[in-house]
Amino acid sequence: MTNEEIKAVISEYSPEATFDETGTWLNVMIQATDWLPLAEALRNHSALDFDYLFCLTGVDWKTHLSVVYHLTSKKYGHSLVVKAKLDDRNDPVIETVCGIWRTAEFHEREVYDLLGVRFRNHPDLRRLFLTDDWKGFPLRKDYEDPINMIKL
Amino acid sequence: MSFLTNYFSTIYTSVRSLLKGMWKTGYYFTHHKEIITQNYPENRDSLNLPERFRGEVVMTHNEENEHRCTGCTACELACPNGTIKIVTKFDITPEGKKKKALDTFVYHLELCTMCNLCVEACPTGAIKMDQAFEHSVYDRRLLTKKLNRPDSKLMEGVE
Amino acid sequence: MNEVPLNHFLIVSTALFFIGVFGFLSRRNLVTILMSVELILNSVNINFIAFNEYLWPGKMDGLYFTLFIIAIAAAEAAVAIAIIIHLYRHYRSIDAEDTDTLRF
Amino acid sequence: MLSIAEIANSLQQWLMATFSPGWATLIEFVLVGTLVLSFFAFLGLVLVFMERKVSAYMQLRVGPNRVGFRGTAQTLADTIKLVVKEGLTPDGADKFLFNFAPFLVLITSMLLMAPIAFAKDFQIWDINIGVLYISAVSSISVIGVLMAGWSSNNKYSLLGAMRSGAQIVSYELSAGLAIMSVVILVGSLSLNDIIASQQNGWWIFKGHIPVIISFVIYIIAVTAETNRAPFDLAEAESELTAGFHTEYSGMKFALFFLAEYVNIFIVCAIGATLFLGGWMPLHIGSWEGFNHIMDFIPSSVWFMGKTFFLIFVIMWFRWTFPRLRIDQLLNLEWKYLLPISLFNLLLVTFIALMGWHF
Amino acid sequence: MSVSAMFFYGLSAAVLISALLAVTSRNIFRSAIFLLFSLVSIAGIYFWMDYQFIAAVQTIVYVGGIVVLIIFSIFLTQQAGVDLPTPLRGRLFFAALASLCGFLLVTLQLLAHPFRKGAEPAMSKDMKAIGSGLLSTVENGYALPFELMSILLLAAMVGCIVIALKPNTVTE
Amino acid sequence: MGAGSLIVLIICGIAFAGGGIFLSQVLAKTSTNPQKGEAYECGVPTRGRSWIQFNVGYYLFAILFLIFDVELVFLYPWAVVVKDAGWMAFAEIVVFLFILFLGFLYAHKKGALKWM
Amino acid sequence: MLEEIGTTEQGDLVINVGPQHPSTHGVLHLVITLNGETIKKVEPHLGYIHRSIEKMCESLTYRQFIYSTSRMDYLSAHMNNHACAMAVEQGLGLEIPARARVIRILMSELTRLASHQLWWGAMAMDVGAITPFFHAFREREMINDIMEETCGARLTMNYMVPGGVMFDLHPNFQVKTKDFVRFFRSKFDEYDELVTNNIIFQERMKNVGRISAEDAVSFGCSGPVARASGVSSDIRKLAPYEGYDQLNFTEALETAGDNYARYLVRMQEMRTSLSIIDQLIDNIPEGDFQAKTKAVLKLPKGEYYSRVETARGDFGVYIVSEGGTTPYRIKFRSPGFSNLSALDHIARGCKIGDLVAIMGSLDLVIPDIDR
Amino acid sequence: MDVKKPMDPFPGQVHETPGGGILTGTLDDVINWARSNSLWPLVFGTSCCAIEMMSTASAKYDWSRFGFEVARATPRQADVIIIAGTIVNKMAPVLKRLYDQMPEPRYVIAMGACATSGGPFFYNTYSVVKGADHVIPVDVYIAGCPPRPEALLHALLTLQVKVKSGAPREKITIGEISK
Ligand code: SF4
Ligand code: SF4
Ligand code: SF4
Repeated sequence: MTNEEIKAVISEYSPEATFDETGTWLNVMIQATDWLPLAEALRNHSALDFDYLFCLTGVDWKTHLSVVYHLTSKKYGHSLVVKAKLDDRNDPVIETVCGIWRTAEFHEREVYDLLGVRFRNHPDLRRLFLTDDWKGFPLRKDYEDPINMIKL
Repeated sequence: MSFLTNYFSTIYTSVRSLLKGMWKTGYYFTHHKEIITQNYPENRDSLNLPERFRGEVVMTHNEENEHRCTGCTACELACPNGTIKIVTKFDITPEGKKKKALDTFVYHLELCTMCNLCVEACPTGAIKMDQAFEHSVYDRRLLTKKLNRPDSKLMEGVE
Repeated sequence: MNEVPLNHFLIVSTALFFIGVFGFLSRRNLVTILMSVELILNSVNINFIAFNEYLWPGKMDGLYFTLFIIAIAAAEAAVAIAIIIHLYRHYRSIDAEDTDTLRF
Repeated sequence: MLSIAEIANSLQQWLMATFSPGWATLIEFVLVGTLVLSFFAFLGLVLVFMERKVSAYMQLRVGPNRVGFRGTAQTLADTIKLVVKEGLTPDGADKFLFNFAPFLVLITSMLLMAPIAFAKDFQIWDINIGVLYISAVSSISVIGVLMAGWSSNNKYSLLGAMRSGAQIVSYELSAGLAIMSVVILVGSLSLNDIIASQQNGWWIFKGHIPVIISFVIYIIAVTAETNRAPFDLAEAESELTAGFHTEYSGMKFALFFLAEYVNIFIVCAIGATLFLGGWMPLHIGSWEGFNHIMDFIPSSVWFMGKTFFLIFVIMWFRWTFPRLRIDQLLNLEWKYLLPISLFNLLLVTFIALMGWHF
Repeated sequence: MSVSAMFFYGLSAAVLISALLAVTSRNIFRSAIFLLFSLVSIAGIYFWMDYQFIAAVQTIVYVGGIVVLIIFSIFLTQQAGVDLPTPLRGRLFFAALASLCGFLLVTLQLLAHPFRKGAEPAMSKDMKAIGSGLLSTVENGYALPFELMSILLLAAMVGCIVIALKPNTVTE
Repeated sequence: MGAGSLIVLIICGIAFAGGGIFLSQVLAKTSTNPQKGEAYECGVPTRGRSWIQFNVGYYLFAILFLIFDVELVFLYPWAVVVKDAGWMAFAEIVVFLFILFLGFLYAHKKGALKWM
Repeated sequence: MLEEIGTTEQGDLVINVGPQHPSTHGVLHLVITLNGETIKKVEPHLGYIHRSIEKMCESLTYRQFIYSTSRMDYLSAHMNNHACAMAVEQGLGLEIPARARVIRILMSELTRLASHQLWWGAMAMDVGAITPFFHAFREREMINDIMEETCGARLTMNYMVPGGVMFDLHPNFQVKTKDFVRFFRSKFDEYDELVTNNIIFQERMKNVGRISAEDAVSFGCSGPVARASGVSSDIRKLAPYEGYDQLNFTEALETAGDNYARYLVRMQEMRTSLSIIDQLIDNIPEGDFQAKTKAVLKLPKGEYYSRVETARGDFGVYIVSEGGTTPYRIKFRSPGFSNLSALDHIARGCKIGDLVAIMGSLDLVIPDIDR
Repeated sequence: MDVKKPMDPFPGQVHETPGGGILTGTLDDVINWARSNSLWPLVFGTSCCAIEMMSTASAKYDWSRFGFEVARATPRQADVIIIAGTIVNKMAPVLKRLYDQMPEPRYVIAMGACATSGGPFFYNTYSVVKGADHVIPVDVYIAGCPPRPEALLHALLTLQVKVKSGAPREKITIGEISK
C-alpha cells in the first residue's frame, strides 16, 4: 500500500492527524486522546494490518511529551510511525495498547519508568528498570540527580 | 506389534546417538594433540599480541625524554568518558612569550574503555595504544597514571 | 547372644509396642499415627524373631512371618499414605479430628 | 609373591601372638579404622583429581597442572582449603538435622565399604548376604539427602532433595534387578562366592546378552543413584544452583562431595565384582600361557583397574551428555529400565536353568 | 556383661529412645527421622541376632521405602517447618496412663511366665535355606503365601492408584 | 573380621566427619553479619517461607517403588535357590511377576506413571 | 519491597531465579510460581544491569556514543555499532566507500558466528552438557583472534565509525578468515554428533517452549525466535542495508516454533553466515575504508531510524536530533527486550528444567534488554 | 612477610608446596598455600566482562590449570567473587548480600573498568555504582574493558600472591605496595 492510501485510511479514523513524509517512513502526528481508536483500526483494518509493533518509545520535548510507535505489517511489508502528543507534562496519560500488541506491555512499562507516561488500563504499570522507590523520571530533560549522576 | 517395534527402535536410535557422542568425547580424550591450551604465565615472554591490540594509552617519548603532546586537549574532548585530564601550564618560550604547554597528562586507566578515540583525535600523534594488559593492582588509586614522564619536554617542531 | 534372656527381648518389644500405642492415642496427625502403627508392627516383629530364635530354633516360621509382616506393613503404609493424601486434598488437613466424617 | 592378604594375615598372627586377644582385636580394629580412613580420604583426592583431568582432556584443556607435580596436589590444596573454610549454618535451618546429614551420608558410604573384596582374600567382612547388604545400606543414603535438603530451609535445596528422593528410590529397583541376574546365575549373595564363580570367565562374557543388558542397566541405574550427570538433577547446577547442598559450606560440603565420590567408587567396585570378576584376572578358556601371565598381575591391580575403568565410564557419561528432565528421568526408569530388567530377569533365569551359560 | 550383650542393650536403648522421641517430637520431620533411627536400630538387633536377611529386608523396606514415603507425604501435606499443635493435656495424660498401665501389666505377665527354650538343634538361616523354604510347596513351605503376596501387592498397587488418582478425574 | 567391623566403620565415619568439622571449627576464621544466616536464593531475599507444602508430583512413584521394593525383597531368596530348585521355582516366579506386571500395566494405563 | 506471601495457593511455591543464577545469562531476575515442578507463572524483573545508556548518550557526541552500544549486546558489538553508524550516516547523508561496506558485512557476519557459537555452548550448558561449551569456544577464539588483529579488541571493538571503519583490514585477515571458515565447516558434524542428534538433547528441546506465529508477531519477537515460528523477520532481507541485497543467501525458517526449531534456525544461520563470508572474502574491493568526515559531526534536525539484523534479531537505533552535536533523544530497540516479554507466555506449564532450556533458546543478553 | 609488588617478580611462578614438597612449613603457611591454590570463583557475571571470564574458563586459557575451575553457583561454597561487569544501583544490594553470604575467607576481584570505577558509565549515568568497592571491599582490580583473559589470569595470580602472603586486606595499602 502506498503512503497515500495509508494516509487516506488514517484520515478516515482520525481526521485531525497530520502527516510528515520526510523520513524513511510515513509519520503520523495525532493527539493522545485519538490514539486508541486509531490503533485498533491500524491493527484490524484489513488493508493496513499493522500487526508488528517493533518500537515504542517516548520523547520529552520540554514543552510536551510524545509517545512514538513504530509499526509494520508482516503481511504487506509497509511501515508507519505514529507520534501521539501528550500535552500535560505533569500527568501525561495515554491509552494502553497492550491488548492489541502484546509486546507493548513491557515497552509501556519502560516508557512509564523512564519518562513517566501513564498508560491507562495497563495491566501492570510498575517500574521496570529502576527500583520501586525511585524518584523522578530519568529520561526527562529536566531530570536532576546530583547524587548518582556525575556531570562531565 | 507396532508398539513393540516402536519401543525397540526408540531404544536403538537413542543408544546409537548417545554412543556417537561418547565416541566424540572419547576421541578428544585420547587425542591430546587437539588440546589448545596456552600456558599463560609461562608463555609470557613469547606472547605476541597483535600490534593493534589496545591495552592502555601511552605517550611516546624519545631518547631525549621528549614527547609530542602540545596540551591541546583534543584527546580530552574526544574521550567519551573523561578518562583523560590535561593539566596545562604556561611555559616561557625563548622569545620570552608565554605559551601553553602540557604540565600533566592524567590518565585514569580504571576508566578507560580502550576505544581509541583519543588516539584518533590527537593532531600530533603524541599518544598511542599499547599492548600491556597486566594491570592488576591491589589498590585502584594505582591505576591513575601520569603519562608524560618527569621532566619531559615537548619535542622540537611539534605544533 | 545367649547371655541375653528372652524376657529382655520381650520387654523391649512390649515397651516399643506401648510407645506405639501412646503415639497412636496422643497424636492427631494422621502421618504420625501411621508412624506409631509402624512401631507397633515392629514390636511384633521383634517378638516373632525372638521366639523363633529361642523357642523353635529348628524352624524358620518366625522369620517368614516377619518377612510377610514387613511386606504387609509396606502395602499398608502405601495404601495409608495414598488415603492420607487423598484426604488432604479433600479437607486440606490431615488432622484425625477434622477428618472423622470419613466419606469416600 | 607378596600379596596384601598375606601381609594382613601375618600381621594378624603377630598381633595375636604378642598381645592378649582383647587388645589384639582392639589394635586390629584401630588399624582397620586408620586404614579405611586413609583409604577413604585418598580415594576422594584421587577421584576428584581424576574427574578434573578427564573432563579437561575431553574439553581440549590440560586441567590442573601447576600445584605440586603436574597438578597432583591440586585436590589436596582444595581439601585443606575446605577444612579451613568457615562452615556456616543458616539461621533458619533445622540445626540438628542440618549438621547431622553429612554424618549420615558419610557413615553410609563407610558402611558400604565392608563387603567389598579389594583383593584376593582381602575384605573387611565377607557378609553372606553381601549384595543384599549393599542395597539395604545404600537405601539409607537417600534419607541423608532428603534430610540435608529439607533442613537447609531453602527452596532450591528442597526441590533438589525431592528430586533426588524420587530418583534414587526409582533407580534402586533396576539396580537391584540387574544385580539379581548375577545372583541367579551364581546362586549366592556373598561377594566372595560371586567372584569365585568367575574363575573361568567373567559373567559379562559368560552370561550372554542378558547379562550384558543387566550390566548396562546396572551402570545406568547406579549413575542415577549416585546423582551423577546426566542424572544429576538433585544438584542441577543450571537449574537449582547447587541443589540439596546449596547451603552447605566448608567441611560439611566437603563431606558431601567426598561421599559422592566414594559412593561412585563403591558402586563401580560392586559392578566390577558382579560383572567383571572383581579381583579375578582375565582368563580365557584353555589358553594356559595367557592365563598364567594374567595371574601374575596382582589381584588388587585387577580389581582397581576394573573399578577405575567403570568410574571412568561414569565420568565419561557426565562430560558428554546433557541432563535429563525430571519427568524424562522417571520415564526412563519406569517405562524402559524396569520392564526391560524384569523381562531380562526371566531370560537370565531361563538361561541359568537351561545351563546355557558357560 | 559381655561386649556382645552390651551391644544388645545399647541397640535396645536406641530403639526405645528414638521411638519415644518419634512419637513425642513436635516437629514432624524430626519425628520421621527418629522413626528412621528406631527402625535402623531394630535392624541392628536382627543383625546382632544373626538374622541378617531380615535385617536387610527391614532396612530396605522400612528405611528405603516406608520412611521415604512418609517423608514425601510430610512434604506434601504439612507445613513441615511448623511445629505440630501440642496435644491436649487430658488426652496426653490418658494416653500415657493407658500405655504405661498396659506396659506394666504385660511386663508382669511376661516375667511371671516361664518360657521353655526349644530343644531342637538350630537351623542354619542362610539364604539358601530361606529361599528353599519360601518356595517349597510341601508341608511347612511358604509357596502359597509367596504367591498370595503378589496378589496383595497387586491389590495395594491398584488401590493406591485408584485412591491417589481420584482427584485428578473429579476435581482439580 | 566379623560384624564388629560395622562398628569400626561407623566409628570411622563419625570420627572422619566429626574430626573434619571439629578441625574446621577450630581453624576457620569466622565472621558474622546479619545477612549471612539468611537463606541463599540467588542473592535476593526469599519470598515467604521455605518450609511450605510442596506439591510433590512424585509421591505416586514412591508408592509404586515401595511395592516393587517388597517384590524385590521376595525375589532375593528366590534368586539364590532358583538354580537348584529348577523349573518349579521358575513357574512360581513367572506367576508372581505376571501378577505384578498386571499391576504395572494398570498403572501405566491409568497414567500413574505420567508426570503430574 | 513488598512482603509477599510465599504461597499463593496451597502447594504453590514462589521462587527467585536470579539475579545471580548460572542460567539466567547475566542478571535477569525471574520470580517463578511453581506447582510442584510445573511453572505456573514467570515474572521477569529487569533493571539489574540498567546502565542508563540512553541518558548517557544524550551527552555524548555522534562519534562518541557509538562505543557505548557495544556494551549493550556485547555479543553483537559490531552490529550494534553498525546500526549506530548507519543512523548517523543517514543523518549526514553520507555515502560510504564500497570497501568499508564489505568490511562491515564481513565483520558483522563473523560477529554473528561468534555470538551463535557462544549461544550454542551456553545452550548445551544450560541443558547440562558442559563439554560442547569448550568446543564452541575453540572456534570462537579463532574469530576473536581475527577480530583482534584487525579491530584491536576481542569483544567491544568500537570498529565501526561514522563514514566507514576505523582501521583498514589487517593483511592477514583474508588468509585467517579462510582458514577459519574451512576449519569451522569441518566441525559442524561434530556439533551435530555432540548435541543436535543427542537423544537427550532432542527430548529436552522438542515440543518445549512453543510459540505460535501470531504470538511471535504480537510479542514483537524477531530474529531466530520469530523465524523459528515461521515469521520471516530477517532485516537483511526485509530492509537490506550495506549491500546485503546483492548477496546470495536464504533466510533460515522453521515452523515448529519450539526450542528445537530455534536451535535449528541458529545452526542454519551459522551456515548462512559462512556462505556470506565465502562470497565476499575474495572480492573485497580496493579503496578507502573510511569516508571523509568533519571532525565534529552535526546531524540536521530530524529523526533517524536504522535497523540491522543482529545475532538476536532486529536491532534499531532511533535518533532524534535537534541539530546539535549530541543526540536529543536516542532509543535503542533491542531484540531481546521483545523476546523476553514472551517468556511468561512460553514458559507456563513447563518444568523448571524447561525454563532453563527456553531461556537458553531465546538467547537473551540481559544488558541488551536493560540497556 | 613482605608484600611484593604485583608485577615483579611475576606471581605465577611461585608454585611449589611449602618447604619444597615436604610439609615442613608452619601451619599458617600450609593453610595459605592451600587457600591460594584453591580459589573457587562464584558464578557471577553481569555483563560483557562475563564473556571474557568465560573465555578464561575456556580451553584456550583454561583457568583450571591453577585450580580455579570449580565455579560454584552458590556463594556458600565459593572463595572469590569475580565481579565481571557493571554493578548498578539495583544490583548493589544483591552483590552485598552475596558477599555477605560467603563464608570466610572470601576475596573479591573487580574485573574491568566498570567494576573498578564505573568505567564507561562513570559520567552522566544515574544508575551505575562508581566502583564495586563502594559496595564491598575489593582485593584486586583489573583495568581494561574488557580485560583480556590473560589479564584475568594475571589478576587471579596476583590474588594468589596476596593470599599466600597471608596479609589481611587492610594491610595491603597503597603505602605498603609502593615501598
Ligand atoms: S581509549 Fe577511549 S576511553 Fe580510553 S582514554 Fe582514549 S578515548 Fe578515553
Ligand atoms: S595528546 Fe594529542 S590531543 Fe592530547 S593534548 Fe596532547 S597533543 Fe593534544
Ligand atoms: S568494563 Fe567494559 S567490558 Fe567490562 S562490563 Fe564494563 S563495559 Fe563491559
